[in-house]
Amino acid sequence: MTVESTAPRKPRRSAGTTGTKSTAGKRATARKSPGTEPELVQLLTPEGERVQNAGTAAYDKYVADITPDELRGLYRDMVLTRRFDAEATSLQRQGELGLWASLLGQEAAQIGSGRALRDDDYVFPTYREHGVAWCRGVDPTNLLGMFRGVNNGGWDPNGNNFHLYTIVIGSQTLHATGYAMGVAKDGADSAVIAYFGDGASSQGDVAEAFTFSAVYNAPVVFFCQNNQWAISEPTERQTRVPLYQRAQGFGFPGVRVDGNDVLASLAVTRWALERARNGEGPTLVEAYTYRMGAHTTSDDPTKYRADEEREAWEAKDPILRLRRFLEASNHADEGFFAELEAESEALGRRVREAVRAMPDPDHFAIFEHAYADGHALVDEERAQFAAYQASFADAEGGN
Amino acid sequence: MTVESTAPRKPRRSAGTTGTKSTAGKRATARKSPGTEPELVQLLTPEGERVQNAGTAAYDKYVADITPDELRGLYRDMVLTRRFDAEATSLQRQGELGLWASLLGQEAAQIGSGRALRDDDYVFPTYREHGVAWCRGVDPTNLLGMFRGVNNGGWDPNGNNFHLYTIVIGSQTLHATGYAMGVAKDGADSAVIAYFGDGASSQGDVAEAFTFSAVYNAPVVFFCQNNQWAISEPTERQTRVPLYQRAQGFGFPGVRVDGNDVLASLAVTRWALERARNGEGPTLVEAYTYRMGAHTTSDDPTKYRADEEREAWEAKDPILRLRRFLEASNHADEGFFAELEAESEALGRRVREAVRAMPDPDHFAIFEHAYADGHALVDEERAQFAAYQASFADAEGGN
Amino acid sequence: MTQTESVKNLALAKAINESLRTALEADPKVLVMGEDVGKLGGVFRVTDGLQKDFGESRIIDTPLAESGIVGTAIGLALRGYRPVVEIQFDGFVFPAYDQIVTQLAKMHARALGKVKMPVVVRIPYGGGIGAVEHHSESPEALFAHVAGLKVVSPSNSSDAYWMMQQAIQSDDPVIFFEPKRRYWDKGEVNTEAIPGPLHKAQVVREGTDLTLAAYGPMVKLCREVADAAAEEGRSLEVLDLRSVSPLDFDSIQASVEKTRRLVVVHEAPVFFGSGAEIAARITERCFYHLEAPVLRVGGYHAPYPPARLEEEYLPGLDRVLDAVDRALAY
Amino acid sequence: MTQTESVKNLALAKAINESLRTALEADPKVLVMGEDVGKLGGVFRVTDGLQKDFGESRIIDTPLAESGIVGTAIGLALRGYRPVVEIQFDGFVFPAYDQIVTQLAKMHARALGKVKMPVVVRIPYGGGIGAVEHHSESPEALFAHVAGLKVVSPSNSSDAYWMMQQAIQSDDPVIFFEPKRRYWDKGEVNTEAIPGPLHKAQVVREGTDLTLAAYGPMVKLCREVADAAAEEGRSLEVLDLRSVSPLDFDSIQASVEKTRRLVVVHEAPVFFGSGAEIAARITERCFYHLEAPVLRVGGYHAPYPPARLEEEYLPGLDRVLDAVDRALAY
Ligand SMILES: Cc1ncc(C[n+]2csc(CCOP(=O)(O)OP(=O)(O)O)c2C)c(N)n1
Ligand SMILES: Cc1ncc(C[n+]2csc(CCOP(=O)(O)OP(=O)(O)O)c2C)c(N)n1
Ligand SMILES: [Mg+2]
Ligand SMILES: [Mg+2]
Repeated sequence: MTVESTAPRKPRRSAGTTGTKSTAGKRATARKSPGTEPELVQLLTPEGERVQNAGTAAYDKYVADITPDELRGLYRDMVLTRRFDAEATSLQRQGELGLWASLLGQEAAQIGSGRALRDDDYVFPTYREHGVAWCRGVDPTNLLGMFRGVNNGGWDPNGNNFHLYTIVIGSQTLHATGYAMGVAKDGADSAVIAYFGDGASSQGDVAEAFTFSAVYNAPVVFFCQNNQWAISEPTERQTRVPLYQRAQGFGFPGVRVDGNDVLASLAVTRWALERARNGEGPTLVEAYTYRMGAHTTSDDPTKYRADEEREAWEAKDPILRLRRFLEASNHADEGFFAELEAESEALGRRVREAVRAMPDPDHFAIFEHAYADGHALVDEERAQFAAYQASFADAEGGN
Repeated sequence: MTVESTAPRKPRRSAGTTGTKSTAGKRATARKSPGTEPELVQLLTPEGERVQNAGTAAYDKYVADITPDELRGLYRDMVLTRRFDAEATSLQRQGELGLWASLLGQEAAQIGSGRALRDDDYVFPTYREHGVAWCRGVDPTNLLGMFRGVNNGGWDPNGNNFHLYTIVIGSQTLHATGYAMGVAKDGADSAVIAYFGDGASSQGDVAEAFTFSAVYNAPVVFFCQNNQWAISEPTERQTRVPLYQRAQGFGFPGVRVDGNDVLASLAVTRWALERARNGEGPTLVEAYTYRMGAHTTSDDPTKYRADEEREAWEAKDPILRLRRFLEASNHADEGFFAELEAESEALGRRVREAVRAMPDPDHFAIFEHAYADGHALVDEERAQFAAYQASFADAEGGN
Repeated sequence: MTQTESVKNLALAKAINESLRTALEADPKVLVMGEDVGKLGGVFRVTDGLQKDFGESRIIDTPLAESGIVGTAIGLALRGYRPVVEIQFDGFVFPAYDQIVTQLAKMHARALGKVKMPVVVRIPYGGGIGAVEHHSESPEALFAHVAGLKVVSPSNSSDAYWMMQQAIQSDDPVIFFEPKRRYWDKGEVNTEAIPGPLHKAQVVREGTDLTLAAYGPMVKLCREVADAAAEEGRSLEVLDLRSVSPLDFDSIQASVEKTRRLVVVHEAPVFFGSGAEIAARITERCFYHLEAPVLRVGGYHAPYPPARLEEEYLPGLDRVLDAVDRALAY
Repeated sequence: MTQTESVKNLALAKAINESLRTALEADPKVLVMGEDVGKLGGVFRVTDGLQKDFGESRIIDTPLAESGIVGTAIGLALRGYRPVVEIQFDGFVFPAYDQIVTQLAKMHARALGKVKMPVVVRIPYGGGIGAVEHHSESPEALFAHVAGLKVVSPSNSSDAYWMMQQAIQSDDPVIFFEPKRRYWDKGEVNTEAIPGPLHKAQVVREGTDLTLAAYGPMVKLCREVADAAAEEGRSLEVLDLRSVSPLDFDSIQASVEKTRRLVVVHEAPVFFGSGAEIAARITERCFYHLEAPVLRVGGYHAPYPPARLEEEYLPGLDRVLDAVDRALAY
């Protein structure tokens, strides 16, 4: 790769970004795996062993009293989220959805952080936070409307304190910051969490969100899922140092957590939320994870990344890891897994049926919510549209 | 002030940014002076004494062989720049200029950094870099066109490798980064320097410039003059940690230099430029200084800051400091100062006369440079305009 | 309060200031945000004294980042606040353009009506004050084209006061263009009179021969044009449009059906400007009434010129009269 | 090269790809920049294979930041490069809007002509592909209103190839709107034919009863409308405008003086859209020729709807025919 290290090097560059030609394969192997990242907070190894050391000390207490029931809950959330995600992917293949953005591989980051939240906290997602939505109690079928093309989101954000999916990269980090400023003004002790990706970290809006939240000491957690890719661009195209370090220069702490470790994601997010509630202001959490699938169903990752990379990450699967832990610690038996399997299938069926039953919007929906208080031109155009539509009805009636 | 420290505090915030009411006076005294800033690189004390210690070690070599002649040159640059600036301010009062943005107090930061540059380096200024322009050999009267309202800049940036003044805060940092990417592509070992203010540090564009320059390892120096104010807003409204620290999270070094110390500004900028030339990529230099005057001639700082603050900074005057050093080290005699005084007066006269002689632009200049390759509508409007103008001439001729 | 106490003679900037004060007093959810809006009271002193009286929590000096200002205002609106955001000058709204166009304008529709965006974006706009680059622009068309936004511009102190009241009460985002060259013009404001709707045009001078339609800073000019034309025996009707989105086509149509001629005047470049939309739609609505094409007077298709050329660039008395003559000559 | 070798049947996206390749080969200063333009070849594969052949120094995958992309392209242009920048989708150009409007458009004028800004901003635009929000917009009016920019949109493979050549050769910034729903439409490209000027409209079908004016994706629709109308015995002329700034009013005028009726079709909302400017100016130029007001068919004043409604939102055969009927009924 051609991204330079911060260490001095000579001789001087010859032609900018042209460097040694590297193949995707070489890149993949050169890349560090999360287990070897020194700065990574990890509580469960890929093998499902509980880690406790100097690096985890600050976070252990946030999961110290976690019950087997809660652990099974986390497992269930991840499994059902993955099942929902797989169903959506296949619904897209069947033409029921126009597009789908899979979260495959990111379940631990999303369920861990999502389960750290209180009901009165507020979530600002990107377009991939299906697992967080699940934790908030958003009906999964609600998420599918925009991907089916029947609406642009449309659920009530205040219903579950889960804001609409935001597609313009980075925008929602400012909304989250503003919302958090409002929380502070209200004297409430809720917290706000803003999700974004490694690619998004480059957007000016995200930096401005860091600035505003720091200056106003807003109770917001910036939760960056570094899934290694922004469509076809590896994280090195966005930064030459680990992303969690970005926060420091804005005056608040950043931490990198193993985003494939649901326990660590839960603990670190709880810590960050506690900071927010305590009036200590913003925190950046970088969840180090991997986008196992394509960027969306429109994408073809074989164009830009090697299979080996994906395979290396498969060994760190977030669900497998917790399953190993549950099994080794006898926190879950065969019955649990079997029941969950059935529940999973039922969920898939329910989603499938709900999507197929989703009606196309009425044509007049075009004009429906352009404005809250109305707009003369919209009224005029709606009337013209009605007359035009009626002309066909007339014509048909006349035949 | 209401900006929170990064240290935890309890009880929790009650109403966001509403804090204890503080007067401008209290603020001023609470504020640290540059001399007491632990992180500040300083080579000359306000009393004109040369500092050499662990903190200066990395930079001393960049001014180790500086000659008395060069020192007098720096002094001369600062004095003439200040004289020019004062003349422009009074020309504004006389109605010859519509506006002026004074650099008073920032001479050392500008001359120190400006004199660190090579001819083939390229400068991207804000609207206040009159001292840097001076170092580049830009005719000072060129700078006045936009403030008089006869053009929007209009000098040839390639004439002195000094780009046009940029008013939209932060924009030019991206231009500088792109230019530096081009330098690297060309395999040249020139460097680029982008000036911006403490206020500008909040703009998304500046963060994006940091990202691009880091990712492409562009040979650019970001030179932030933290003059403590963005119009009426103190730097605490932009950041809660020192600005130089911003760089680290983007993967390149930042350093805070005493911006009222011309020698330190020179040394630190030379170091940063050397990094750029050596292929080590971007550097952020925060020059800690003070805007002694109003934001512009339209501004009234008595509305928002206390006289005491300005007075405290007067003791750290950049010119006085170097004069003390020159005198103490016998590097300059009375004759030098007297001659400079005369040169100064001559410069003032020349500028005054040049401004007064500056013709108003021809009316057709409106259409002149809208496009390089022409545009049919501009041609049409120009023709209409000509006909319209001619109708008055006709009318007058007819009377 | 007696009738006389509620009628004040205020400069336009002061009328906005009073209107903000009234709104801040009436509703604790109203906030004022922007660069230098606090102690300084804004570079035009429109927010003068507000921070002193309402505190730093409600009159918020922001970091220097327009996208951040609008983006956090959106978040505050989602939390139930009603932010009134100041953009320091017209030319500095563009860093916020993305947040305005893709978020502020569309959030209500995206949520199928389940959230509202009561955000006012105040923008001092237009030329005529001899300023440097980026300080004299009229970008209203760039907002009017965007569905989800409302765009208004008062021309006098009374409208400035009342339209700001109405904009703050609106549950839709309103881009509020303030005619900065008129900030110092005084006019009567009755703070108790019940005003007409925000988006309705007003006939500010009746006439029979031709209609002049304008908004914001150009209304005063059009009145002067009408005075000058009257001396030549021509009766011009002057319409203060007040709202650019929606445009009050009914009122324009009513006037044009009477006068049969229309000249639209704005500072913004003519090309793709408000005049184009008005001309197109009024020609459609009044095709058989118009005796002349709708003519437009505005800026040229060139970057806003340096101050010493702005008089030539901006519509002035003679240029509007010239258009009036041309329209009448058909 | 023989005649036959230089004539190829190419999809519109491929024609742009070949045009970029030609430009990259001809001039080492030409660069391609954008998100995913490298290995992936762009989400529409328009830059497919270019990085492989021209290297990472010339085909530059950028950080995910549109303002940064355009801002650094400006800097590269100042250094003597000719960047061709890709914005991934229409709805993502807005973070770059400030750099485009305040810097790219004005730099040449600011320097009194002493620097040039040969930057091409490629934007796949328009609807009809069933995409999610922000992926189907037509923001051309927001650029046409801005002096200093040129705005073009090809409708077919040949124009796509040649207009890209000309845009890259232009010393002015060109906003190059690519009709994404036509990317896969094939057409003949003669890579040796000398094309006409970039900003000239073309009559793509002659007719006598009414002129249909369109650009980009709507040209194909207008041809279909003309076919359908022909079956009803009506002779429509179809004008491919090709350039939105400047607009080729001379060609429109010439056509309208013949047909006396004009309907303008674009996907963008009608309100403040290209049709408004065309209607206003053509009405002025052809006041005594027009038998009917200029009618406009375009998007409604509402946020671009979800995919399942876009067919109702976008101009289609029936809606344009309806406008044609209305115009002919005058
Ligand atoms: C402003 C903007 N530019 C471009 C896009 C197109 N786009 C959609 S997703 C994406 C990559 C995002 O990467 P990242 O932030 O890492 O999130 P991830 O998809 O990996 O979850 C891009 C470029 C967009 N949605 N918004
Ligand atoms: C995008 C933008 N927003 C607002 C302004 C108005 N403005 C001009 S200078 C200034 C303050 C700049 O402060 P700083 O960056 O510290 O530079 P200084 O003036 O202190 O040199 C502001 C807000 C602007 N020029 N551009
Ligand atoms: Mg990613
Ligand atoms: Mg400053």
